[in-house]
Amino acid sequence: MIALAAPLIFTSLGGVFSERAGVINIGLEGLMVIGAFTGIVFNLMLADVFGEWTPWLAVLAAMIAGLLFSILHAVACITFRADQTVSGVAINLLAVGLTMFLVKLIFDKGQTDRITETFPRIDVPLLSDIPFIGPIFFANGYYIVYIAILISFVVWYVLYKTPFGLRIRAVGEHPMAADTMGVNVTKIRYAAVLLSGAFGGIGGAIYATIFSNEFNHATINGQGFMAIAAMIFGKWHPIGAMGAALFFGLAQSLSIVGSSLPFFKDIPSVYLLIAPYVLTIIALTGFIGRADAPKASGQPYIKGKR
Amino acid sequence: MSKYLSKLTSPLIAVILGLVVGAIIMLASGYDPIAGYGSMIGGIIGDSYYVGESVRTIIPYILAGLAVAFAFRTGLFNIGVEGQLIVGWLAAVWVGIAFDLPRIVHLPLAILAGAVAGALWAFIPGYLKAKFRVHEVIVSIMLNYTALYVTNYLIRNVMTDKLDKTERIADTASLRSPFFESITDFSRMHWGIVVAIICVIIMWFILERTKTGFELKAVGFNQHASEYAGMSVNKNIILSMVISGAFAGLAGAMEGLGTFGYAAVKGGFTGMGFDGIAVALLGANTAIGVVLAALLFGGLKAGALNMPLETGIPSEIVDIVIALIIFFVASSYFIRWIAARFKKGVK
Amino acid sequence: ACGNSENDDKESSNGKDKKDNFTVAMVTDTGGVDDESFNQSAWKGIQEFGKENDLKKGKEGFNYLQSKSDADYAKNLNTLVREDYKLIYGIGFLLAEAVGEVADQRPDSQFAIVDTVVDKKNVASINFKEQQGSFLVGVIAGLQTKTNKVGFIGGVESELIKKFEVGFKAGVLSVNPDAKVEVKYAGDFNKADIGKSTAGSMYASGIDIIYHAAGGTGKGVFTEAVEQKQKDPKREIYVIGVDSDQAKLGAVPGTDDNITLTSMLKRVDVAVKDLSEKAKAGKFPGGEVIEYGIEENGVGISDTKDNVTDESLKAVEEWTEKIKSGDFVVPGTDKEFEKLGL
Amino acid sequence: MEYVIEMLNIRKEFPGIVANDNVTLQVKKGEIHALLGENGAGKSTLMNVLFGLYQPEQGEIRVNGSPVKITSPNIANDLGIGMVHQHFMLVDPFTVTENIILGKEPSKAGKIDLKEASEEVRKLSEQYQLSVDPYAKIADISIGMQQRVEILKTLYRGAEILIFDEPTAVLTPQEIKELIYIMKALIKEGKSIILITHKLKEIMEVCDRVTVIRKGQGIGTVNVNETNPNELASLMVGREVLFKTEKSKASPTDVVLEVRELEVKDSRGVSAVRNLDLTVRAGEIVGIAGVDGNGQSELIEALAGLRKSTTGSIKLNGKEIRNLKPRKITEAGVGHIPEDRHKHGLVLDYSVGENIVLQTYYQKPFSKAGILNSKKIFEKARTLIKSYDVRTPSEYTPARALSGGNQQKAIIGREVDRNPDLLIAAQPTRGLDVGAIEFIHKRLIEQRDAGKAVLLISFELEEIMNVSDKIAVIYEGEIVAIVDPKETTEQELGLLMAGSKRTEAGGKQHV
Ligand SMILES: Nc1ncnc2c1ncn2[C@@H]1O[C@H](COP(=O)(O)OP(=O)(O)OP(=O)(O)O)[C@@H](O)[C@H]1O
Ligand SMILES: Nc1ncnc2c1ncn2[C@@H]1O[C@H](COP(=O)(O)OP(=O)(O)OP(=O)(O)O)[C@@H](O)[C@H]1O
Ligand SMILES: [Mg+2]
Ligand SMILES: [Mg+2]
Repeated sequence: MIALAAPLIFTSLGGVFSERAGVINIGLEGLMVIGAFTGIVFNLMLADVFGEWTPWLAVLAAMIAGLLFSILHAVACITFRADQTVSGVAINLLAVGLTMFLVKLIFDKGQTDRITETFPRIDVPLLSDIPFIGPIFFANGYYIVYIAILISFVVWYVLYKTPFGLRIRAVGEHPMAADTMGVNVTKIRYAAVLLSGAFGGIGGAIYATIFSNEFNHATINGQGFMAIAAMIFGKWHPIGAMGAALFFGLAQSLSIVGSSLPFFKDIPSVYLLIAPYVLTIIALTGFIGRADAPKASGQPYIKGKR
Repeated sequence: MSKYLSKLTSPLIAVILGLVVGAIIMLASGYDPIAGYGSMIGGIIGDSYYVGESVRTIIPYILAGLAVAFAFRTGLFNIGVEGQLIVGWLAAVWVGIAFDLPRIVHLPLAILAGAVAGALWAFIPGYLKAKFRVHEVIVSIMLNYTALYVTNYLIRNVMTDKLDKTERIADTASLRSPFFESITDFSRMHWGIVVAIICVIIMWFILERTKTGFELKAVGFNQHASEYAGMSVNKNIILSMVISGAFAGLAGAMEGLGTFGYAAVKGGFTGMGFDGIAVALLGANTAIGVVLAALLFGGLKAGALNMPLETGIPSEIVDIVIALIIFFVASSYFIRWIAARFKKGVK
Repeated sequence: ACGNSENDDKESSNGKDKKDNFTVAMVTDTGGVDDESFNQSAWKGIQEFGKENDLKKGKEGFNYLQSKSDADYAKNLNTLVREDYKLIYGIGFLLAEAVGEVADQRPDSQFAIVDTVVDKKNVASINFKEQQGSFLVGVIAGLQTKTNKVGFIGGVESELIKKFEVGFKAGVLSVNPDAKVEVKYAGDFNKADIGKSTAGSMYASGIDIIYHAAGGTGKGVFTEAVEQKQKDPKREIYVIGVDSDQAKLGAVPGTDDNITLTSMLKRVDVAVKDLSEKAKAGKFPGGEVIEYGIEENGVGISDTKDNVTDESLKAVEEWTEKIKSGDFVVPGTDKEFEKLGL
Repeated sequence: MEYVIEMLNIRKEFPGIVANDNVTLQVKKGEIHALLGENGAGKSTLMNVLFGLYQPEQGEIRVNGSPVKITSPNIANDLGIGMVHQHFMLVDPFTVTENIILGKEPSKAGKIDLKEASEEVRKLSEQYQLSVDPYAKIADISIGMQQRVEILKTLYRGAEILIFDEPTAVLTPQEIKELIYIMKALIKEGKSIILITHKLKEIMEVCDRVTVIRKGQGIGTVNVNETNPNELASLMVGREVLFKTEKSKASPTDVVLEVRELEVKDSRGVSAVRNLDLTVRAGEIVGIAGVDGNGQSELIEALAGLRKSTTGSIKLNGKEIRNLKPRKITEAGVGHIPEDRHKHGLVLDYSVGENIVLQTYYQKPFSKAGILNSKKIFEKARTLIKSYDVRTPSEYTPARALSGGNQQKAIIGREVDRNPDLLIAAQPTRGLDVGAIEFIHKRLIEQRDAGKAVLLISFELEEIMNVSDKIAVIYEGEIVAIVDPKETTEQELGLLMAGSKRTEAGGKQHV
């Protein structure tokens, strides 16, 4: 039931990397589009070769595609000092335009064919039998959801325990300080943006593989922005972002499951539809409170400029 | 004059570069770029009908662009233009249907309703940011979805009895004009263009000429110094969102009272709010810039429809070109760098 | 009136043989011409009409224009008028306003709208009795459910989708009064994820057959069923497709299983072709509403019936007769359904 | 003679300006070499060239006699050059240790070995007696400790040559003493130091030689023991400078500001100002002396309306102004030169002209019926720019592009021009050169002589002693003593500021 969280987790982790290094990435939506497209096309073309491994390899392919595509954002923002928001918006437009152009070129229609190799469904032994929680979290799930949660801990480890992570965070807070300490700001920012591309690509591929089974112009439809929201909600922290993504996934599925629960039956469906969004706002206002972005995010680093 | 010219050079080069790369993509995928651009231009200004339709396309882009730009100028990122636009649309149509008034009252009232609805919808993230320091970006993203579902619900359950769209607005609330129709061969060009231009002037005037604008910009640049100087930071944050939302609501009202004449249940976002971000950024967040960017953006979008019919080129090529142009504008440092190289080489 | 000079230009440059051809074109809704749904089906009808009348795709034969947003409908219709197509279709109820408006502006052109009614003398309205087809698949579902629980997932709640829902409910309850039909609307025709999760929660609650009328959202229903079947091949769960034969969406990879029970066909192609021929013959039914039901071969069930039992097929035949003969009138609205008292 | 660093005929240009023109700097091993010059003379630029942040257009750099190309801070680090920047280069949310090891992290199997790192930091800090808490977050420690962290950063990288860019501008007198002690210790360890400072006293105290630059040009190098502050000042400015600001005796009249039993809490909710009484009369300058962090910032903020006070009263000309909105307080007649000119004083992206009307933009003649009159605004700006000697290309230049001294002059011009009854000046000369300081002091005294009340808050004892007519010593949020500057000494003030009450004063006094 929380499958919806998996793509959000990956993508918001990508956002965490990029923004922690001081590069705003509004282009996550576009990176997901690239990932979804690549994942589906790879799946369609190579399902015969790889069999049940196809979706996993497709995710890898999408990761690489997302990474490559994010080079554009990196070059624009880091090397050419572009306004990061503008570049991100361009990434989003370009991703949809390019992939749909290719879809029409390859498939000669408005969407791809449908994939047949998808992720297997699993029940987590024992845990899935727990009443109430079991069916929501552990029954009929996907490995990839648990992998996503695991990866968020890995990202946390990388960001907070390794030299690379220390440098990423330093570059996002005070690039000049990092520079004077011999940290190559450009290199670190490139690495972080490319990582965000890779993660966004993974997120897109997972979304398409699990939910739409094909790629069209509406496959990725706001999930990238939801991932950004999850990232901010989670205060730019990998575990926080993961938690926020799970919250969104859960709220979303409650709005679906809810309508069949007796208590909710008589409530007009619109309340259930808007519940995830309104709940998020209330949560932010009520107990999450303010969050500050990494200080240097949004600013190109120009040596010697104060 | 030359100052303005030089300001225009790098966007101009960006546009040319975008078109060139677009042409290369067309060539590489086996299409004829000249035919492609030809049919596109035909779709923009081919005859009076297309001119009228292009103008109509541009109206909401100008207003959505102004909304985003206004917030940006005052240090806020209003990603919620989409939602504000949707509620503005519905409110304007509601007034257009519910009242029976002479045109001179009805039309302004309906337009005002759109602005007010958008403003109120934008008030929420503004208030939450001012009061609780909640990030306006998430709140407005969440409110976009909320607006979509709530307006759909209202249309289906309150304004109609389970129908997909409202009835048509009264003629007295319509922006349509027989005059425009007659000179543009039944295009849907409407008086909204005048509203849009007035808003452009309003935005410029507020920001550049009034004390309110002085405060709004100051708060955007430096909250601490503004507070020190006796300005109310919270009031200005809210005010900025409200004005921005009013522009967005007007964009919706133009669609409701001009292009469509009704409000329909929406399967998804209109996309105009997000395009507004691109328009604002392309126009460097200035009033005049937004107009030029909307001209380009709306023109290309309007012309794109013509491409598949005449040449078989997928209209997505235009999205690619637009994205590239935005890229090149953003990377104007790159263009200046090239230009400097070029100059040196010439010397 | 004012555009005359322009039109003259066009005609002179387009040559004269154009006048001989009966040209047709359509404007899609935002779903696009290859939506695997009614746009595609309509385009299929137009292509067939073209083939039979020796027309080529293009200005002198048949064509379509794709709409990228709601605002494009009127413009696309107008463009086709300016290209002088003799009959212009607006596909889908979303185009109703635009067709009405353009029809007023261009009284000399002929238009047709699908799935709704536009009351203009130069517009023919093509409607389907979806409730009839939905009723038949409802009969199958009612007879074949093991859990006595079936589900219906609609896209966006509307008059049109209501016909599917009500017809289906009536079908189920007519043959199986003990059955429960759970109805859910996704609120969107394009959200496969919502379709998927909704189906997931329905199957989890013991529902074993789901009928969807939800476009792209419905694809998620198929995905969910296929994945559950893959995980547990013994599980008996089914999906009933809509509009066209959706059996290929239900194939379970690596097995011969297919979780598509059947599909409710809505033959937009048949209707479009039929109307085009009428118009070509000079019998354009302007101002009329033409309803395509079981009798007109406009709705029905799909040819793929591998999962349908003989008993069900027999029941379907019986009910088809009753409906054709007028002995039974399938309800199409909540009110009619209540009157039935099931 | 052995030079560790030689910068020969360095030229560095920025668009439209030559920041360094044929500057030569030669540093001997084991010396403290001062670099002296007015604001904007090009000192920081020269050091940034040495540290690899800028590339010079011309000139040669030699380290230990051999020519080098320093194209990045990394190379500078490798050459043993470390720099403590004018504006600290510290990552606020990081701990002390993290800041020190950044870029050269000891790690085990890919994981930062924080234990070893902290150990090393501890060892270094013991060796050089630079006391720091390795686990504290930068945001939570004092400026003095932050500076020690900066020094440790360079030592951690094995720097032999240390550059200090205006290290004392932000320090309290106590901290400055400690820093001087540290520098001397570093020299004993065989390091060499380049010190930038505007405080001639410091140069005379610790430096061996001093190189002077004026407007980007190298003026020359002199031995400290062969010169005196007056000579240095005139070398630097190009004219005679008066150190002791001339002023007549004060003749205070009516009470303008009266603070009684004021309590203000800081951001963490702890009382920073408690039971504070203070009176300032028209025609006098009251200086508040105290070590940083004793409630000065909170007091000023409460007076200016930027922070709510919990109890007490603040009266201006007899009217209660406590907890009014900043604008009401301004309009009641309070002028305020804020402590942090970038944060509170200016909207850096606004033009100088717009900044000049930052508080008055809504009044006539600058706006009428809500509409700005830019002609009047920039006219006013031109007048003030002229009378306050703000060096700026034009009134339309963004404030960001001005040097700190000129930014400060613009702020002072703005505040004084409003003709407030009470002028609060917080750290008005921080980081400014002697010429600018002289100018600002003159303006403050002019205000006094025009019958205004002036409240001066400064960490510089010299400034307090020179300018004030009365000194109130603040300690832990309380005024612990009122002294007459003519009857006290720096030693006595230092003791009071450290919390030892003057014996004969006998408790708290009202002013
Ligand atoms: N990044 C830059 N861009 C353009 N001009 C600069 C830049 N940095 C410095 N300058 C110019 O170089 C000159 C010297 O500046 P520098 O920072 O070296 O002065 P300084 O002697 O350190 O002054 P201060 O005593 O105020 O610290 C200034 O007049 C300034 O105009
Ligand atoms: N981004 C910049 N663009 C143009 N000039 C700059 C820039 N940054 C600094 N400068 C110039 O550098 C000179 C000195 O800068 P510096 O930071 O040393 O000033 P300062 O007077 O010491 O200020 P502060 O009070 O902040 O210490 C100034 O004259 C200023 O004009
Ligand atoms: Mg300096
Ligand atoms: Mg300085």
